[in-house]
Amino acid sequence: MSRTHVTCEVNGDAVDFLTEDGESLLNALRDELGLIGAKEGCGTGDCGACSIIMNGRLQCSCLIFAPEAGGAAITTCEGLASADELHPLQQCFLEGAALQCGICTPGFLIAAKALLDENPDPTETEVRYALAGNLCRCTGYDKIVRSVLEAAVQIRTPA
Amino acid sequence: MAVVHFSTDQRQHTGVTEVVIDAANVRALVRQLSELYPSLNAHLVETSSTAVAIDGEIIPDPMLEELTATSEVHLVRPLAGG
Amino acid sequence: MSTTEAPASTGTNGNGASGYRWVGTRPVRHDGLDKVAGKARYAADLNLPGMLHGHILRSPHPHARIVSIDTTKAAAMPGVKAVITGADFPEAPPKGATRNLMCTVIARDKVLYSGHAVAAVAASTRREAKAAAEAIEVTYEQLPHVLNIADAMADGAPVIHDNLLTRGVDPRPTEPSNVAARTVYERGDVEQGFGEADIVIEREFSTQAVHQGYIEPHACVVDCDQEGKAVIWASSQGHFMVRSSTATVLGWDTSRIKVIPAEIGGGFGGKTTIYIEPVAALLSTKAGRPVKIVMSREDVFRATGPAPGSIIKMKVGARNDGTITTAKAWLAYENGAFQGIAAMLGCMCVVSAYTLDHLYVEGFDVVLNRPVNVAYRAPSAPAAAFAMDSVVDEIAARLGMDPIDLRLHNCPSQGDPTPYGPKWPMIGLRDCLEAIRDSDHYQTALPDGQGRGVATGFWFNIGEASSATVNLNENGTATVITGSPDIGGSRASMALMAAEELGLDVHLIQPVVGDTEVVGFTDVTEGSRATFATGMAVVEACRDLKTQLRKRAAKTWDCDVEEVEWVDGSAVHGPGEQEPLTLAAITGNAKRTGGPLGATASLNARGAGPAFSVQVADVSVDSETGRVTVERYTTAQDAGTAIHPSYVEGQMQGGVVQGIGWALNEEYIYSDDGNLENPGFLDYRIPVASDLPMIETVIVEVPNPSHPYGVRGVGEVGIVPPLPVLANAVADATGVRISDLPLSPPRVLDALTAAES
Amino acid sequence: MKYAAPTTIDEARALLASDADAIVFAGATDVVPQMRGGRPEPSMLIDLKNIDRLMSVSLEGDTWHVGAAAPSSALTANADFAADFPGVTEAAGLIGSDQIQNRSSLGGNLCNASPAADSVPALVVNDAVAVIAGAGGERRVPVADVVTGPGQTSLAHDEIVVCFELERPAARTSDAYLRLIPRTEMDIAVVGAGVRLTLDGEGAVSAATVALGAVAPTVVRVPAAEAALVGSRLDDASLAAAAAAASEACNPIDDKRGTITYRRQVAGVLTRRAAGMAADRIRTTNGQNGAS
Repeated sequence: MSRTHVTCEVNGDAVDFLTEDGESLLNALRDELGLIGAKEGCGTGDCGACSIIMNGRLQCSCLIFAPEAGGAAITTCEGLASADELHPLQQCFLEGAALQCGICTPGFLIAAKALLDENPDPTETEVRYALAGNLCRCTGYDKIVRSVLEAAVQIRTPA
Repeated sequence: MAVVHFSTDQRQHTGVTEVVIDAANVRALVRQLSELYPSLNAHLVETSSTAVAIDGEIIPDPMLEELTATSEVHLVRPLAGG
Repeated sequence: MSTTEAPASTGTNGNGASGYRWVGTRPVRHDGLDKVAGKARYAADLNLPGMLHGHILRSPHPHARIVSIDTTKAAAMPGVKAVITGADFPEAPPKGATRNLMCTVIARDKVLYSGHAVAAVAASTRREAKAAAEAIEVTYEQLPHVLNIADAMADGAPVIHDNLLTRGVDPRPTEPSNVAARTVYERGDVEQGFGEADIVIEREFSTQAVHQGYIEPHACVVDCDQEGKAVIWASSQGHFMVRSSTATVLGWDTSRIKVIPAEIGGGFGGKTTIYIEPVAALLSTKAGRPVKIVMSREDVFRATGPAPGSIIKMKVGARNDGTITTAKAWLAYENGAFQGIAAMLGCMCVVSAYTLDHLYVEGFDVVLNRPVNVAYRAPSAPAAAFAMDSVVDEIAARLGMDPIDLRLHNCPSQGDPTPYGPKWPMIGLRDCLEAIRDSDHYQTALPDGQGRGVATGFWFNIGEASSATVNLNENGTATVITGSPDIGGSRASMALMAAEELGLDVHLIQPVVGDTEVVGFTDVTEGSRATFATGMAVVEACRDLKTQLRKRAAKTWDCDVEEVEWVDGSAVHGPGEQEPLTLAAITGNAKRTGGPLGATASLNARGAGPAFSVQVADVSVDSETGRVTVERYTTAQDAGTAIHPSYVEGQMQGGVVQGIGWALNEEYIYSDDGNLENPGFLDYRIPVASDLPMIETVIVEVPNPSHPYGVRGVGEVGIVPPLPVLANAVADATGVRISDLPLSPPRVLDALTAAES
Repeated sequence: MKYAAPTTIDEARALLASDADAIVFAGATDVVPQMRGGRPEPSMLIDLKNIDRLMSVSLEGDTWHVGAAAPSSALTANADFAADFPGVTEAAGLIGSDQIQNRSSLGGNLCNASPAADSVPALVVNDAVAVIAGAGGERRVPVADVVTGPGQTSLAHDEIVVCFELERPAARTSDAYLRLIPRTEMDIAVVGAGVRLTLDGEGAVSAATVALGAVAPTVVRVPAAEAALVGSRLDDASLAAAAAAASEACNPIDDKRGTITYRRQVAGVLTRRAAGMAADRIRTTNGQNGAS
């Protein structure tokens, strides 16, 4: 298999890695860059556990061939917090008990960030549809949806 | 002393629905039951009924469990859960 | 919600209004930050230097004799370091649980289901391992297969195990069949019961196999060294189980194996057994390098434990006043390829929410050419409740009674006999029924065009063995080490109970899940037992520590230990001659008073409190397409005491939604040739966020007298009622009762069309 | 396996022509699952997303050009396009989650040639034309003629769908697309129905097109349903006749997603409902939508 040298920006850092051409960006992030936040739950784009934001668009990294990332700007779950502060979504997930096993959490946080970046004041229904590509088997979604709505309030009205 | 209640299957081996046994623990109780009903033990092994419910609580490893005069005993299978 | 005369009477709905300082509060969980930051390490997240990747070759046939396996070509492929087949494993005994485990891990002479593991490869890359596994040449002699209960029980059915003689039939059959066991529970005289009844309803129900659907596929990394020691990083519900099961399958001594628990990405019962660890261990031994195996989603569906499908026939009689006089039930449960206890559990649960003088329950465990059954939240109870609570609902409708009143009228209480023999301890079914009856949801009129359903659910809960070590650090903080993997917030629960005992801020307590070499034996996190049983060990260790702390204070003060009390995290001198000593003051001075303070407790927990849940749903049904929409849902569940109410609610809500999935759209679909047609999240349809309303919760607290804080397990029972709740709600909305799950659009529309004509 | 990212159509075509096992892709939302599902791995993955013309959505005169590799979200975010083709927009918006919509394309949806593709019935009712680049230059083919069977298209190996051309709708014209899935998201259509209507000044239907998905090997146009609608004021009887015609036109299979009976029944229901939606859209815009 051919290999490609990929240069891109991940969570604000310039990075580069060598990847087999048919490898997924998910595996490249995890194996080459050590960014384990994105998870493989299905490998077919059906669960959202591998969600990332690439060039401003929410995507499943398992459906992206790693070489596609050349020149791209990528945000993963690891890029949400600053050095001294969690992202409001992360804080609301913690306080709202929006995670149980936690395996889907990075994907939900990224999908929720993508939603709030575009729609800072979503309705419950909008949140539910925006998160429909992320499966959670533990929570029944209730506390996740509430936490996203709460984070939206906090982001709109900073303390 | 304890009252042992037998299930439908077990009654085929005991002929009675219940029996009072004077035993300090489950091991002694099982020993006495084996003497009273020679085919019961094989049936319990056969049906994996290796647990005992004492006063409503199912105990998976019961042999040294102490019994009181009022203990109600059922011979049951151990449970599993999710 | 409600309180009784139990020892630790607690507050309402988890608001901490209980007299406890920490129990019942909602702190941020200790492992939360790692999980929202993407730093938490699950088994697939670990990479070791020199690590190889394992790939398992699986059978394409549902039932076949393995004639030969040729690994020559595979072994010569690039990057390949080890190839193994069933022949590399110890021989399995002819029958029993050990054989079932060994043959689940890897097939021996026969493959018993499509997806059954046949051989495995370790290679430098995932791609190389996969390519080599696919190059292994297996010659199969295909055998006829059976995929459903009716076919498996039919005369002349292909027999899966030629030494399987039905248990529980007298005299025992001499010819093998696919019926592994028959179970009977009987009380009184059912014919007399039907004679006393004014109405008798008889119905047949079916449910389909469903998967636990945890989002994290099974994964492990195993590193075996030249001295025969193995270190396993595993995602499981119990690492001591991984150790003992791996040892059993490999014929190894357990002391050769150390298991380090990775974070676990969901289990729901599905990770109470192993599939891949012994395979990785053998590959690692052969290759002399660490080996990682991560299952694909397809393989998870094809080869790991679903919960069984069932056929249940119910006949129930009732008097006009609502008294249920008798129930007769015939249950058959799929067992997958190996015999299990699914039907037995179904028999024990099926009428548990009702007081009955006369009952006859008969169950059959049936083996099939499908993957092995594994526990899924209150195993077997949902299908049983679906049957009984559907019939009860029909009785209520026929009698014109409120369905909750009817259930209250027949509700068992402490001291009544259970259907399976023993007497009920203190239970909260009545309280749950009343909680739903009094809920805002039930008190709100049903919107036009919708239907409302209620139902009950029961699950035993279990105790089992747990260990905990609590170490006090020199700065006055505490480390709580337990052997229970944290699936959904149990670290926080352990820390809260320790905080309550020691009088220490919960954030000064670090809860840790210890590996098999740092903490005492602990059974699998199953049967809703972690907070109950492991929590009990934590409390016991803390109480030991409090005694030690009082002794240290007595030594410091040169007084009798009896004069020292432990109050709010400090040693207090009874006579009042000394200033109180805080925990930190004592631990800071510990070297002078006898050395560091730590305590360990190991126990076999007794007194697990049975769990009940009562739920109500409003649904709308599109009568032209058969789509069912859940409009509103409320669940009440007896938690005993809610240690961390947020995670109690989370368990309740998660269980409900899994039950909704089971009721509406989830099902294993096999083709006639025995292959699973929907081994992915696209066509195995677990609920998505937009399918659901908020799941309203009412935590009922009827404390369990056997636990120091009154805890009952909360993990499982929530999944039980949704099946009958939704069937009852659909019946209410449409006037058509559907007795086959799932209530998928084609099935609902079919039923509506049939009812019209 | 080799990855290639051409920036021109000619370059992409040359790569494709050079390798019989090469494939083109945009979002790979079908390609990746198919590769995991055991379909032979291609020798070359030709990424079309770096070719401007395949990524753009633009209105030139009265013709919309929708790049074949543009993500669905580029359509759903385009208010002007959505106003002209609410049905096509909702079909594109139904393909998978937000994550999928940021990758899935109309070109991929068409060329994957699934009988259940959501966007195809919606394109067909709008007489969309696929612009296909091949050895002899570009050819224009009605979308309805591209797919010849499940997984089969009329494209030669070295041909690439470049874009779709949709003429802006006439006055008092609108469309709608509905599908039936068991969940609310993430599923493949069990039945899909696209309808486009034109109403005259009196509110009677002057033109209608109806196309169904997932009920036959390829998308089905339903002339009998169209005939039942034309001339009517969408009264119950004509809607029922259109529904019956739609059911009749189905040639479905029993599979894991639905039964023959179910698909027939629901095809009629969705046709009736989509017709109602399209008509409502015309009425609520008071005839102001459309090109002229």
